[in-house]
Amino acid sequence: MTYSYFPGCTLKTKGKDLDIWGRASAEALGFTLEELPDWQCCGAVYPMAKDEIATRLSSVRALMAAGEKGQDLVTLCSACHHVIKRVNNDLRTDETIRDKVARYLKLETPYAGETNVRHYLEVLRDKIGFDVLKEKVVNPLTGRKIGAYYGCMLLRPASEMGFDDPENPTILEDFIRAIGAEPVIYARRNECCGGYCTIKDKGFATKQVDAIMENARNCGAEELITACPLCLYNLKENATDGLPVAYFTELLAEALGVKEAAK
Amino acid sequence: MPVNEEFKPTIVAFCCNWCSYAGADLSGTNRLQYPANVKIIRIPCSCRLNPMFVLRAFQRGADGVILCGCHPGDCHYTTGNYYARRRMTLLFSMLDFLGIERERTRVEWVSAAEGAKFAATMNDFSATIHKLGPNRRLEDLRCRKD
Amino acid sequence: MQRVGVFVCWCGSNIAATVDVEKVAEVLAKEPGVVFSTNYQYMCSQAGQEMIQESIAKYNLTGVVICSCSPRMHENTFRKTCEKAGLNPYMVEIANIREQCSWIHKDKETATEKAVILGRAAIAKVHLNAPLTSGTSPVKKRALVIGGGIAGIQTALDIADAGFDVDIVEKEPTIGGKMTQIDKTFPTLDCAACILTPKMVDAAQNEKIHIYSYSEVSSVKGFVGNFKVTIKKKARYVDETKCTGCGLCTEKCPQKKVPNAFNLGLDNRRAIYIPFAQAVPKVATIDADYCTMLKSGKCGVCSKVCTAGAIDYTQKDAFIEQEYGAIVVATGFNPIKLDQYDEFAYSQSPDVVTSLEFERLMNAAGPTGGTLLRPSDGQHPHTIVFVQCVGSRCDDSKGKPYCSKICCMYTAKHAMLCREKYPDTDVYVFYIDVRTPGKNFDEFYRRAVEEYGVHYVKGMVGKVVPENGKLKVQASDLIGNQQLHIDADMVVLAAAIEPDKSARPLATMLTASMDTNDFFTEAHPKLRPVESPTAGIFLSGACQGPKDIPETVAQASAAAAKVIGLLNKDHLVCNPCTAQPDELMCNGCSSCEKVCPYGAITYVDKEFRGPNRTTLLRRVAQVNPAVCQGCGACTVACPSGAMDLKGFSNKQIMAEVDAICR
Amino acid sequence: MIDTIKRISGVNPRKCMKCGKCTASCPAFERMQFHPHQFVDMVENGRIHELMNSEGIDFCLSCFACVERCPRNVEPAKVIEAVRLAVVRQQGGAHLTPDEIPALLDDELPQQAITAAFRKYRK
Repeated sequence: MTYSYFPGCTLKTKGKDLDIWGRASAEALGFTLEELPDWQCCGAVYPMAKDEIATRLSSVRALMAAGEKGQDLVTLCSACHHVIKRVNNDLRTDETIRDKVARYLKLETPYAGETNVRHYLEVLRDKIGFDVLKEKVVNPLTGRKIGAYYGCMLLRPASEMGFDDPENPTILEDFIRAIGAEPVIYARRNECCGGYCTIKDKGFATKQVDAIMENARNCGAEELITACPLCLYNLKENATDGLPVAYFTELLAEALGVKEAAK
Repeated sequence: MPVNEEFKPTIVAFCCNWCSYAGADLSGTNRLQYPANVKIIRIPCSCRLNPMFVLRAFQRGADGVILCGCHPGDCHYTTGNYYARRRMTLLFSMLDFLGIERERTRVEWVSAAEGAKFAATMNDFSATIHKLGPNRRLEDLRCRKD
Repeated sequence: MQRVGVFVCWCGSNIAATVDVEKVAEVLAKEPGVVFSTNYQYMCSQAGQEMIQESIAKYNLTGVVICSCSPRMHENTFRKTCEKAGLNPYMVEIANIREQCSWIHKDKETATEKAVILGRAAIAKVHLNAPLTSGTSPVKKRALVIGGGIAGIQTALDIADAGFDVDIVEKEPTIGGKMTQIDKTFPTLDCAACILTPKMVDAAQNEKIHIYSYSEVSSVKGFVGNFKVTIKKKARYVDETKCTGCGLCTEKCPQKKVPNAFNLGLDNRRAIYIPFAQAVPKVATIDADYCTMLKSGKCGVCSKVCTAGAIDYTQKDAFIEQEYGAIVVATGFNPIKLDQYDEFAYSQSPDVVTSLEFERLMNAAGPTGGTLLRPSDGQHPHTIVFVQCVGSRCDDSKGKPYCSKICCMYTAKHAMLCREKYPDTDVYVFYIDVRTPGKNFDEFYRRAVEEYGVHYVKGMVGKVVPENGKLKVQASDLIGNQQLHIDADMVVLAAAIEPDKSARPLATMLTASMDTNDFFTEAHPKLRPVESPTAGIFLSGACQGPKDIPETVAQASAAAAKVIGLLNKDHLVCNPCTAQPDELMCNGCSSCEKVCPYGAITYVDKEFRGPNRTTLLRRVAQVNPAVCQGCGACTVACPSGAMDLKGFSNKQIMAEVDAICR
Repeated sequence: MIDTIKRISGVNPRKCMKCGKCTASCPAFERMQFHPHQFVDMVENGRIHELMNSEGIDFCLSCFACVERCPRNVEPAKVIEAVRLAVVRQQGGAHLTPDEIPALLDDELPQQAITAAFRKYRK
């Protein structure tokens, strides 16, 4: 199975490893991520205002490029995922936005959100299956107590993201189980880490991160994983006394035995 | 055919007594507006609708005909709306064969509690008929009085 | 040609404000056959009705058209009016110019034009009306009550009191319903069991009442006065006639790990059980999902210890057929599942409970013997947070759009009882609005605040984080304009209530209508609140909408009164609008019989005169007018057009179509 | 102005039943002068300028907790975004200029953070 792949800005620069591990693991699991040739940055923030059209265009171009190849569009970064999935939803449901976009891009037939957007984790869950993943694991991470940190962008708003139960998600826990480790459930796993404010007010970000870390630690977690590069940075850099944090593809590559080879 | 600006479609709505007629009453009780060109005929059950009535309406110059009944499974007479659905499906393919636009006839399920749905359905149907313009294909000009 | 009189009603300003009633009367006067046309302020009033009656005599009217409110409202009124004036009641037609005209249009000209057309259609129809006479059908003098909660029990007791037989069908092993799980009742704080259990015993001992416990209704046929119902008695693997309710089996059963549904899973029971000490009937039931004997054939302990020999592992579901004149629905409610509200950490912490679970934790017969202890560690909670409107008043896919009505009061009760029994606890109640309409209700709530010092906070809880044995509650205080962070020991969620899941399939069986929330709809929201629009079906308790106990009991007795009124009659007047075949056109093809949901159509061989003085024997359809309900399915199925429906004949409907389209 | 805010946010403030669930869920509560439920209420009552001049409107983290948990589907975050846009679309309303960026960078900071800040604080 081949998917169009939208890596996004962070994974191409500061977060190269995440991208490399993600792709290597994909190959090990029998699917290919084909990077879109001319992708442009999604903008990192979903433009909520209905009259913001230009800021939606880069997502639309990526969606159409994948659509032309007849492939689903896979994202790894949760911000890209959030932006592209919601823009796609806008084009599917909002006629005004659809028409305006078509005029901006001089499209003969307006793009109406036909492409499917999937997060890497959704591919693992819905296409590969966590039971298959479990069978392919060569280095099970037995005995590690891992807390999943979801953050905001994967889950909310559930009506548009359709990713998992927004208040009691299970996809990362199932993932942790599949790679042989023990998931630790803690309530703050879907509370905001304050990442967007890290430039403006580090103190505030730290306060948020510390509350998350404390909750995870008190519930028995020894390390955290996340699916968002900004959360990863924020949890790592702004914690007063944090647990180790990893991107989920790192542990995936480790479990599949492709971590070292990929580097 | 250019759509006449003065075009006021005639729409006949057949409503079953137990659900849809009550639903129409409820939209009145809630003062929910829908166009005045929708005229309701009360029938005991959607299965009372003889497809002949629909043809008769078109012949006499109706521009759209809609049948409303109880939701599947909720028919007051247990199974009536299932019969209605099958009969109307047949009628639709016949009208299609005759070259009558598919959108001119419709079947909707409206319960006694769905006043808002009734009004919305009628607004939508009326808008559809407006777009289609007058029914000329099945109208029997001999029946015209003016 | 009929001599038609047209009567246009103003309905005060309801019609007259948007419809030019005088003009309508004037225009309709010119329709063929109309000999008299007038308008009046309130046609349904005494004076209006008298005017109709006088006009019938004066103008020798043979048909009457009334342009007024919906026929669902006053068709019967006007039929009776005309009947008194000597006109056949089925010579009356109503043009609905209120609900379907004046109330939905604003422009007077358009509305008037539409009213005229609706009037014309009615006139066209009345020209083809024929006098109809109603037949009668007998009434079976027995009532069925579906659901044995406080609503069903009260209805059954009242019906039995009037001397009629009543059967209660209850799906649980005991009657009593939700009220058995409740500790105290508001606003009097008397104990629920103390007032309920005597009623349960009364019902069991009343010789007019038969209780089918652990049973369900599996099919309903027939119609008002003559329902044929099949009741499924689920196998409980215990012979009810032999079991003495001694309870020895429930102590000896080795399968101890069965979540106790009566205590909402807060503790365990055995695989053979009696839900609670005051159960009626006090008979044991084996839970087939957990019984080792039923699953693997190895055990049989209960059978060995039972001195009455009541255990019967081979028992099968039994089906009982019974006839009833009336059916009362009393299926009640359940709190919603809180799976989708995990911001309150309901699935993450045992110390986050629903109000009904809290009720069990406070109850002397509950899992903690009435001492309030946290489910997680059995400790006394010192800070308790109550959250109201969990899933009520929602406009999303997760919750219910309505107010669940009872939560404000029971939360005030819980808060008050906590403070009374354990004065060292801090109690917070987060509310959106406190709704206390009801006798002595607001006084009760004020007492909770003023005398018991419950902290009522206008705001909502946004997040509950279980951590280190505490529940960190993050909430808003809108009046204080602050975000509160409370370290609580317990969080109690006032979950919305919804109709019992069994109500929807039951409604389908009864062909009784429901609203989008699965509450049964009443025949009229104000004037016929305890009857379903389907004749012979009555509504009792929360199946019709959220209700507290006093309201439920009031409605239960009201439903009983309606049932008694029905069962008191020996015969019911049938709907005369039944199907009728034209025997000369019928070719006996059986198409109509196949679509008839009531089996009202049979065939007879009848002699007809053939050509040349011969007689032919032909098979023709016959409709039993007492059974036919007048749906009209057969009229459309008939290939030769022989079948027609009285009151809604082909010609009548065609005439209406023509009138509207011309 | 009210109409612009309502139009570009797509929010109907009249759906709000003033339960305060949004404000109870808001992680940035203490940094904001006005809180999510107040944004909805003040837009309804035409107090837009107070909102535009208030402290901390750029502190909304776009975490969508208020959107997700609102029982009436009001979507307060969209109102806050619309008010913020009304500010940055004014002359000189931008909070961030390209010259300021180098000073904000550290080695590990993901691009995403800068892009996001740029999107949120200037036009």
